[in-house]
Amino acid sequence: MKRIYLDSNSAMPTRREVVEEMLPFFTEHYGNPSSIHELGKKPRRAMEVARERVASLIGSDPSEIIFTSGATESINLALRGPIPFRGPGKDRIVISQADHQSVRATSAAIENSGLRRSVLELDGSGRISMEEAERTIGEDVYMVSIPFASHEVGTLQPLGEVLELVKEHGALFHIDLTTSAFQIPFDVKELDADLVTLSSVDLMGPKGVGALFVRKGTGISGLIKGGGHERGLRSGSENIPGIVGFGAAAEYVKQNMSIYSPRLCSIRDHLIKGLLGIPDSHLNGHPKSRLPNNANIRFDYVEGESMLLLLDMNGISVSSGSACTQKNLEPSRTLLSMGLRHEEAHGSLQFTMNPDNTMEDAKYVISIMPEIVEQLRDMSPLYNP
Amino acid sequence: MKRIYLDSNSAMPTRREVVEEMLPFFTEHYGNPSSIHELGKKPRRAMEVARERVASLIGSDPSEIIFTSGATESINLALRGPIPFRGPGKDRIVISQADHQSVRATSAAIENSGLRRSVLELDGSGRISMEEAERTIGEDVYMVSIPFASHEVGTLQPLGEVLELVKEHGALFHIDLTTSAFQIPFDVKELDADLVTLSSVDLMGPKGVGALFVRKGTGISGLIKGGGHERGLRSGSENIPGIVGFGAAAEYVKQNMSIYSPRLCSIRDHLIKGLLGIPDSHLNGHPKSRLPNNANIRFDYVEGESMLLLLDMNGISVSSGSACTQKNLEPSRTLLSMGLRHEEAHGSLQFTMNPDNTMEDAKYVISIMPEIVEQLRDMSPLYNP
Amino acid sequence: MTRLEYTKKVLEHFKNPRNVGEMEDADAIGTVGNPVCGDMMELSIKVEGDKIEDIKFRTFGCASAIATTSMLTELVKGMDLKDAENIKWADVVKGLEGLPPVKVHCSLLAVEALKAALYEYYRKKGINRTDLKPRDDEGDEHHGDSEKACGPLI
Amino acid sequence: MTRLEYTKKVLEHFKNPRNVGEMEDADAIGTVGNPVCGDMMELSIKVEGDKIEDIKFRTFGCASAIATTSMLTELVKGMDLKDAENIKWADVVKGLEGLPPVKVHCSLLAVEALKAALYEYYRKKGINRTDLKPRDDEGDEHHGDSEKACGPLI
Ligand SMILES: Cc1ncc(COP(=O)(O)O)c(C=O)c1O
Ligand SMILES: Cc1ncc(COP(=O)(O)O)c(C=O)c1O
Repeated sequence: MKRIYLDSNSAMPTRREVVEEMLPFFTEHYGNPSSIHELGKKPRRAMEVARERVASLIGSDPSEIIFTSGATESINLALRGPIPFRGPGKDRIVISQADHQSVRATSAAIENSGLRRSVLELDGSGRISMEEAERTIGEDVYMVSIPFASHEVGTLQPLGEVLELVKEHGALFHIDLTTSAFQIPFDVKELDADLVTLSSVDLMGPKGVGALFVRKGTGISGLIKGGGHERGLRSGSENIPGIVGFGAAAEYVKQNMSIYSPRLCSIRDHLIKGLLGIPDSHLNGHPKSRLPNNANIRFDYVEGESMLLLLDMNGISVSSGSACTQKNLEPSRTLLSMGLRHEEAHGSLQFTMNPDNTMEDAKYVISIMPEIVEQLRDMSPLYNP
Repeated sequence: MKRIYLDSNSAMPTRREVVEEMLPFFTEHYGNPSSIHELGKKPRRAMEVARERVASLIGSDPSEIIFTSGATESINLALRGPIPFRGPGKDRIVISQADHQSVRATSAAIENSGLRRSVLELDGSGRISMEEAERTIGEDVYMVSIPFASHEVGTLQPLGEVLELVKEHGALFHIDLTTSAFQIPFDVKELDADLVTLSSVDLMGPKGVGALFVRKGTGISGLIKGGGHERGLRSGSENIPGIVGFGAAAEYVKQNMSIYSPRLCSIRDHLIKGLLGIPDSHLNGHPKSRLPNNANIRFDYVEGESMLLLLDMNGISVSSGSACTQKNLEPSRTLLSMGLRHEEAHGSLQFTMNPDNTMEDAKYVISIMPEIVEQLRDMSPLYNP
Repeated sequence: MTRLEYTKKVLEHFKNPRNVGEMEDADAIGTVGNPVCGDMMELSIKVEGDKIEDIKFRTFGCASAIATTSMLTELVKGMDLKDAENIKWADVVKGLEGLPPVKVHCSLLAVEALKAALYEYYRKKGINRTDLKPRDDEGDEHHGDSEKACGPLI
Repeated sequence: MTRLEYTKKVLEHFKNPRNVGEMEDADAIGTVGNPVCGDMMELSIKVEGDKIEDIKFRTFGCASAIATTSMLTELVKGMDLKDAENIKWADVVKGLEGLPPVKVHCSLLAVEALKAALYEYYRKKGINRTDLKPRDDEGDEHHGDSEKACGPLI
């Protein structure tokens, strides 16, 4: 059975040419980049090339890129690192219900440690409301964290407007670019956020590597202490093969995004249109202002995990916003914040693509989905047509 | 020119068969292990196999192994994670001058945050003194951290004796096993430490992966917050290829340590004997009770980096305990604690091996070293023979 | 980490559930759960003498909710009412050759549905079997707002 | 990260240092630095008329310490005393086509050594050139015990 992978939010394959670039750094150029003998040189230079490539993807200076072990660590560093440097009276962090759990959990820990936290709700399309943002962001805020887009429903956020507010109140701005970086261009010169989280796996690079952009002059202290690597902000011997792969992936994305992103938009729109042909189905998130790779659909009267498993039995991998999947039993906070009822959240599926996906994939899903929904509705006590 | 690598403390090559095991997890089994569809299965199972292999190396239960991004992160987690769970009045951490900088820097941060810290000094052979340990470890100590051996001078530490003291005073015991794990067997059932740090690259696995053994029942909270991976102690999507490689390396070490370690001892002893043939040269660390892969020699009247570079020009990679190398200008605290004068510390070289090294390597170094030392002594104002 | 995975038996029941549907001439219907919590079950029974002659179910919920209800109907179809009363969630789990820990509540819910149907059956006959009366609060356990409820599985 | 790396010129001077050694008939010897700090330099000069006729050095220290002293001797050999006085650390660094930032202090030390030798030369002639007198405290800068002194390079 051909497998159709539509769960790129959960993980993406590493591109073969990226793996090729990594390989010599396992067995041949295995030295420590801090070594001053011959074997330090290749890894040191390769790391610098990778840093330049990652920086180039977001228009930053290489010295503003701090390598980490992934998006979650970058987010922990971004949100907590500036705390010791925050101004007097600045003891609140503002996040949004569009944020990933790593932002939520980190800010919850910050709250537990004695600071305060506000969480911006979302409108029906999955966007934060500028009205609420204006009410919420005040002089006591040291940081505002907003994702470029909701990774779940794909809705883009009004970053430019938020940025103005943030600057007006002398706060720092962190943008989680994890999900959008491979598909929508971003430049820190155009949108002068202070901190930006990037993840390698979400650029089709290897897992276990990420980066935090830290704008020059931003006061921040490291979380992981030790040998003082990464300008003292992230100690620990560098994961050179991973960093090299990250750089190669960033380069690939930069060169090819303009080719594959429009294609992903077409597939997405076809998929959405096809699935909305099923009665009592609805699009979650904004119809236009959304990530090219994301279609999030809810089907009334049925539950996500059941659909997910039947799709899986038909060779299709997706994620669900359901209570019954993943590691916890909570329905998605993003969906609830958008005003969905619990049972609607439970009946939502995320279809997320990468450049390997094709129009045929969408067509196959559209051909399979109606019978799956019907089969489950037939046994649902909620469904009485 | 053939290259002889004697800087395994700085980095080790990843074994080819380890890389082979990792490869399918980049491009083929790239799913997220939390995914309930088909593509989650292979990574999930592979991660469990890796966990069992790493656990097996130190005789622990797989559920006691927490995967991290490396030794430095494991150490940060080990030293700071238990703080919220420490008993009343327990506000001091005890470390030693044999510890790696990551232990020193983490405990310094702990001290800065309001707790206290004691640092055990070393005797002339590089061992902590039990007398000082007895004086230092009291009821107010929540944790004692000692490495299995000094990574610099190779001297083994009296872990069993320290453990008794630690238990007597109701503290936790953390052992940094980073440097010793590939060369000396260790079993958490025989030595019941509470926390043990392991590193993949130091087992000839990939960089960017580590583990912390956390004995069942140990109160500890995670540092990196997010999706609640690794029993809530280490959030972030798992680095599956890295973890698979770590497991494969642990398995290799377990199977082969008894073959290569005695061989490393012979090479080490030959190297030490040969180099001590140079006038005014001395062994740093204990002559017998030392890591099989470590020879640390000091040469009077000359400075480490100069020797290191001349060795490098002759195809030999080593590290120095010198002020002038690496990222900082400080001489090694381990060497100073052992009573060496600054200029002696500056003139010390670390020769550290891995199983790829041969007796020929030692012989070549022994043949080259005398002229290098002579050349530098000839231009040293300290040397007036 | 097989704790995340379903047994073959669960998947088989999920894919080909037994006794699905509504029953026109049911003697009693038990409904438990709440779509808000992600699962809801409806069990219809037909009793002949002291035996559960026929049983049908409809379930909104995840694969294990569907499989446990299906398994339960298979277990109790043809059974004496007395014996059916004594069915335990563990019997359902055993019939399915195991359930991931996080899904065990589904088997509890299926047993609750059966009890609700039996309660209704007796109630209609004028017998008040309070011991079979469904609790009002089920489902709540996995529906808090605390960080804990959102925590990892193990 | 070329900041960690030496230029070809540095390595060449390190490998084949010019004017190494002691001088039997030196007119003056300047010694600066301290082995405790990892580098120490000794410069011997021979003066003829107003010119540095000959110069020799001995250095204990890292590659850049050796290379900067070697470079300095090459620069000032045959030079007028006046011009030699005005040699700057930047001239030495330029001669070497650059030094990693963390090693720049070596070039300062080499210039200090020259001044010390010149100071000594004038002193012997009865001229007190306090402006050339070596500072007592050099070397101290990279020898603290603070965490900061132990921090990363950049
Ligand atoms: C928007 C967003 N931020 C952060 C993360 C955390 O990434 P990781 O688990 O790779 O650390 C994710 C993960 O999918 C994400 O989607
Ligand atoms: C004994 C010891 N502990 C910890 C570390 C830190 O390891 P890493 O830099 O891989 O995080 C090292 C590094 O070499 C070490 O030798």
